[in-house]
Parts: sequence; C-alpha cells; structure tokens
Amino acid sequence: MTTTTGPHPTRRLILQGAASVALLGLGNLPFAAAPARAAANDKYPEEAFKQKREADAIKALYGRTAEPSDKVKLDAPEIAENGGVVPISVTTTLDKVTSISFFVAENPFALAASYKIPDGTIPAVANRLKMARTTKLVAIVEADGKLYSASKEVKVTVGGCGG
Amino acid sequence: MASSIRVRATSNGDITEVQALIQHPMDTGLVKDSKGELIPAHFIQQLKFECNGRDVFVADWGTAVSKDPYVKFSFKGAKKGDEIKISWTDNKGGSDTTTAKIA
Amino acid sequence: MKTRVHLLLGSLGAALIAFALASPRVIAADKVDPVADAKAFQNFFFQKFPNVKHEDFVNGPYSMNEDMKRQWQEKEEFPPYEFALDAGKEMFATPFKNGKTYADCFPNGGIGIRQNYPYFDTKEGKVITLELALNRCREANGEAPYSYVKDEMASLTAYMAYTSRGKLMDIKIPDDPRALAAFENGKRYFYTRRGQMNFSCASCHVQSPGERIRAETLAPALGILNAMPIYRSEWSGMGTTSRRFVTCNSQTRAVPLEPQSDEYRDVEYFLSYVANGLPISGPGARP
Amino acid sequence: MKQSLSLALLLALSLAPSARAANEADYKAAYAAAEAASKEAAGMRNQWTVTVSALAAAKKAADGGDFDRAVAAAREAEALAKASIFQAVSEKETWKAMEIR
Repeated sequence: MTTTTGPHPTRRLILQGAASVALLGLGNLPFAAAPARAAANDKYPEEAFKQKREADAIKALYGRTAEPSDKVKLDAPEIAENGGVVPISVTTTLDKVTSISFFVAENPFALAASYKIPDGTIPAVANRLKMARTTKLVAIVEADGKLYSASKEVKVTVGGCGG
Repeated sequence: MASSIRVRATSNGDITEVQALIQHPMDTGLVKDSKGELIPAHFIQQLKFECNGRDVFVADWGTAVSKDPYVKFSFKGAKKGDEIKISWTDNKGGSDTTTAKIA
Repeated sequence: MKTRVHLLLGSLGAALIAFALASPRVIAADKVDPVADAKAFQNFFFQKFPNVKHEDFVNGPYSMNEDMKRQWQEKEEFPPYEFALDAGKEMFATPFKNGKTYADCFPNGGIGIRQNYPYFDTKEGKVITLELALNRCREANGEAPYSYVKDEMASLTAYMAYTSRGKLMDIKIPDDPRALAAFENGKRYFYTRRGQMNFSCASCHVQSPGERIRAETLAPALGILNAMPIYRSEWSGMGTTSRRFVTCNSQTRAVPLEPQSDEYRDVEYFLSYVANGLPISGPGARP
Repeated sequence: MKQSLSLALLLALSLAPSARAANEADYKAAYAAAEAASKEAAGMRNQWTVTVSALAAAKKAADGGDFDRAVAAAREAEALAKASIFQAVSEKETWKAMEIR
C-alpha cells in the first residue's frame, strides 16, 4: 500500500521503516513504490472489503484511481451461466505487476478479490466469483506503482421456469 | 479427513501452473436459511501459496468468491519435485494447510 | 360458486381440445415398439440439430450454446464435483459394519457398469435404477438407506458414473410384457403435461431445447441422463437423478412424487433406453 | 323454461351466502369440498403445489378468524384441484399428440 496523505486524515499511515519517506502533502503524485514493499504487506485489506461502492473500494485498497488500458485483458462471460459461479480471468502484458484485483460494481460490497503478485509470478489470475445481478465487472492491475483497469458487463438472472 | 484443499501443480519449462479448489461454504452472511434466519458470514479471507521459502501468490478474498473457491495462477523459478505449501484462514479463525509436489 | 368452477374448467378444456386437434400427428396403433421409438427419438434430435455431433448431446445445454460450452470447459479443468467424486471413491472402499462393501453387491465390483442402469428385474417385474440398487445394497448389509436427493447418494453415483465415463449407454428391454409396459409408462410420463404451468418434460426438452428459460439454456432430452449425477451451480451442490426429477416437478408447480416412485423409475428407463449408443459423461457440471 | 329456472335458483343460492360475512359453517363446507377435490387429485398423483398452498392459506385465515378470506381461499383451492383432475383425465390421451414418432 503506498502511503499518501489523502483528504481522509484517518487513513492509517503505514510506516515502512526508515527507507521509505512519507511524502506529505504531495497528493497523488505517482512515485515508484518499491514493488517488494507492496508484496510484503500481507495484511488483509479489511477497510477495502467493507466499501460498498467500487470507487471507494479502489481508493481504500490502492489510494488512487486507475486508468483504462488495453494491456489488461479481462475475460468474463457475456451471460453468466449462474450468478453464484462466474468464471473470470485476467492477463496483462504490463510488467512489474504487484497486485491484481476484481470489483463487482453491483454486489453489496464491490471488492471481490485482491491478489498480491510477488516477483517471478506471472501477472494472470483465474477465479470464480459471485455476482448479485447484471453488473459492471472491473479488473485492476497495479504495475510499477500505477493502476490500469479493464471492465466488462456481465448479464446475470435467475434460472428455471417457475416454482 | 482429506484436506479441504485440492491442488494441481504442473511445470513446463520454467513456468509452474497451479490450480487449487478448496472445499469451503463461503457464506456471505446475507443469505437466509430455510427457517428464515441469516446464515452468519463464513468465508476464507486469505489464501497463501509458498514455494522454496517465499510467497509466490497471496489471495485476499471477500464474500463474493464462489462456494468451493477455485483459483489458477502461474509462477517462475520452481522445478518438478519442488514442494508448494498452501494455507488459508477464514473470518471465523478456521484454517487448513497442505503441501503439494510439482508434477 | 358451482357456475364459476364450470366456467374455469370449460375454458381450460376448450384450450386443451383445441391444442389436441391442431397437432398434425395422427395417433397410430398402440403396439409398443421401443426400438422404433428410440430410432425416431434420436433422429428427431439429429435432424433438429444437424451440426451437433451425436455424442455431444450428452453435454446437455452445452451442446446448444457455444458461450456456455466455453464456461463449462473452463470449469471442467477443475470441476466442482471433484469433492463428491473423492467422497464416493472413499465410501466405495469403506466396508459396512458387516465387513462387506458396495463392490460385493454389484457385478464387476460396481466398476464400469453404470451404463447398464436402470435395468428391468424380471423376478421383481420392475425397473431397478442405480440409486435404488445402492440403497438396497445398504439395507441388505444392515445399513440405513441414504436419502435419494442428498449428497451421500450423489457421491456414490458420481463415482460409479465416473468409472463408466465414455462407455456407451446400453439399456436392455427383456422380452417381457411388464418391461414393455414399464417403458411405455415412462414414455407416457415423459409426454404428460402436469402442474399449473401445464408443462410436460417434452414441452421444454423436446419442443425448445437450446432456448432459454430466464438464464438457463434448456438441454435436449436426448442423452439428458447420461451426465447424472450433476453438480448444479444453482444448487451449489450435487444432484442425483431423483433430485432433478423432483425439482423439475415443483418448477411446473406439480407436487413431486416420492423419489424412486414407479413413474420416476420408468421415465428414467425410457430416457436411458432411447439414449442407447451415446456415451456416459457423468458426473457432470451444469448451470 | 324449467331448466333455466333451476339454473337461476342455483345462482341465487350460491350468491346468497356471500351477501353477508361468511361464518365458520360456510368455511367448513367450502374447506371440505376443497379437501375432497384435493384428495382426488392426489389420488390421481397429479396434485398441484398451488392447490396445497391455497388450502393452507384457507386454514390459516380461518384460524385467524377471517372467514371471508378463508372461504375465498378454500374455493380457489377447490377450483385448482378440479383443474388438476381435469388435466390428468384429458392428458390420458392428449399426451400422444406430442410424442415423437
């Protein structure tokens, strides 16, 4: 997690030892966050998983916004066979990737899953997520300290004829 | 009792592909049971894969991950026969761990 | 009050009669000929879906829709029925209290025989399904029978199906009038409309396979039981043939019969027989 | 003439009780008729789930003392049961229309 003093004074400042300098008041200037540090931080992003809306969850998890990039390939079905088990995967050609996360906008809590990608691990993940209803699905890749995103709409409805 | 974690790790060249399927209800806490009571949230929060003494993959999961969760990833720097240690912890303090050899 | 009921019945009756007259088919003489029925049944689907490979019909909805087939194949890499399969294998190896195991109840130790079920038992004069045979094996060895719609039965049939994967469905109808009657009874059940929705199995699985009922794509009736038991994402769990029949009934708002009632055993007999020659693909994963 | 007279009488009779609020006796009669039809449908193994729930609703309303609603629900249950009986009878032949030959 990169450290920055955003508008919320309550955001916990994560001190990473003498090496890192807390750049106070410089806002969202992108700077080279050492990839190792993001990977080493094993703490479970409790705050981010509590956010309801996608934008808040992204901010809580990464502290800044992402820009769409065609280097992030998001693969998800057009119509989900079943909202309970939706196979989703993402691959990217970006390098120095340190984290990949999935956000399901229409779910009660937007952040679905977040993966830490240490050095030497291929920046690609496949998993199965739940989707409450037809929704925008966003995948975010953190590469070399910057955020890149891809999104897609997935249609979800119930099955069966009556009951 | 067999482990709740099924792992398949296959290596070709320098890249090892890992697939894992874990037996876990992944209850969101928002679903009611037949008697109309809320089933409390019970889901895996963190899943860690270690190989040759370092983390090769760490998953932080919320309630939107499917029941009996599945994940697939690949990593470099390991060879056939190396051992991968997989462990998870859930929001109720439950946990399980297992090891698998790279085929 | 009486008049209102007659009005309601009158309208329903009229609709039904109109439908019966409108349909082109002439009701032929009623000699039961399973071989001809099976041929006609298979040709109906082969002609209706010429570009679906014959053995693909056993993949249900995935033979009807490319996008869903891709989702399915992705899941098949590490299928959700993996746990049921392992549990079934373990149960098969675990002896009963009296030391016997399931292998003692079945030909060839229960391995690679699922394609011959259900069969007609000439002594009993009735259809015996795999699920029924498993519970009878348990009872014969002093164990309590399993529920036909719960996971234990699904794990057992999943393992037995797995050991028959790829073998062709091979159901026999012995030269016994009761067997022909059971086949006919199963066929009648398959085509009979029921429930307030007034659907028969054929309304969905013969008239509109490949089309959607809300999110789900309907499977063709041909080979529809070849993948049993199935892990359904909708149930997020395993489902035996019995569970599938019971839930299909309640979907059309018909009160289900007891699992393994004669009607269910006969319709399983009919559906399996007409799928002779198509491969077993169980256990399966479905939406 | 005679025939239409009896029809009119029948109509008047059936409408008469609903003029005033239904009482327990009306409910008991309506429920008995509904239950008989429902048993017949079950006997033909062609019961509908909605018949069962309508019967339950009738009983629940009656237990709550709301006999108007209880009688209405019982009547609906009877109609549904009779429709399912008709369906079973007519399907004895009409299923052949759909058969693949």
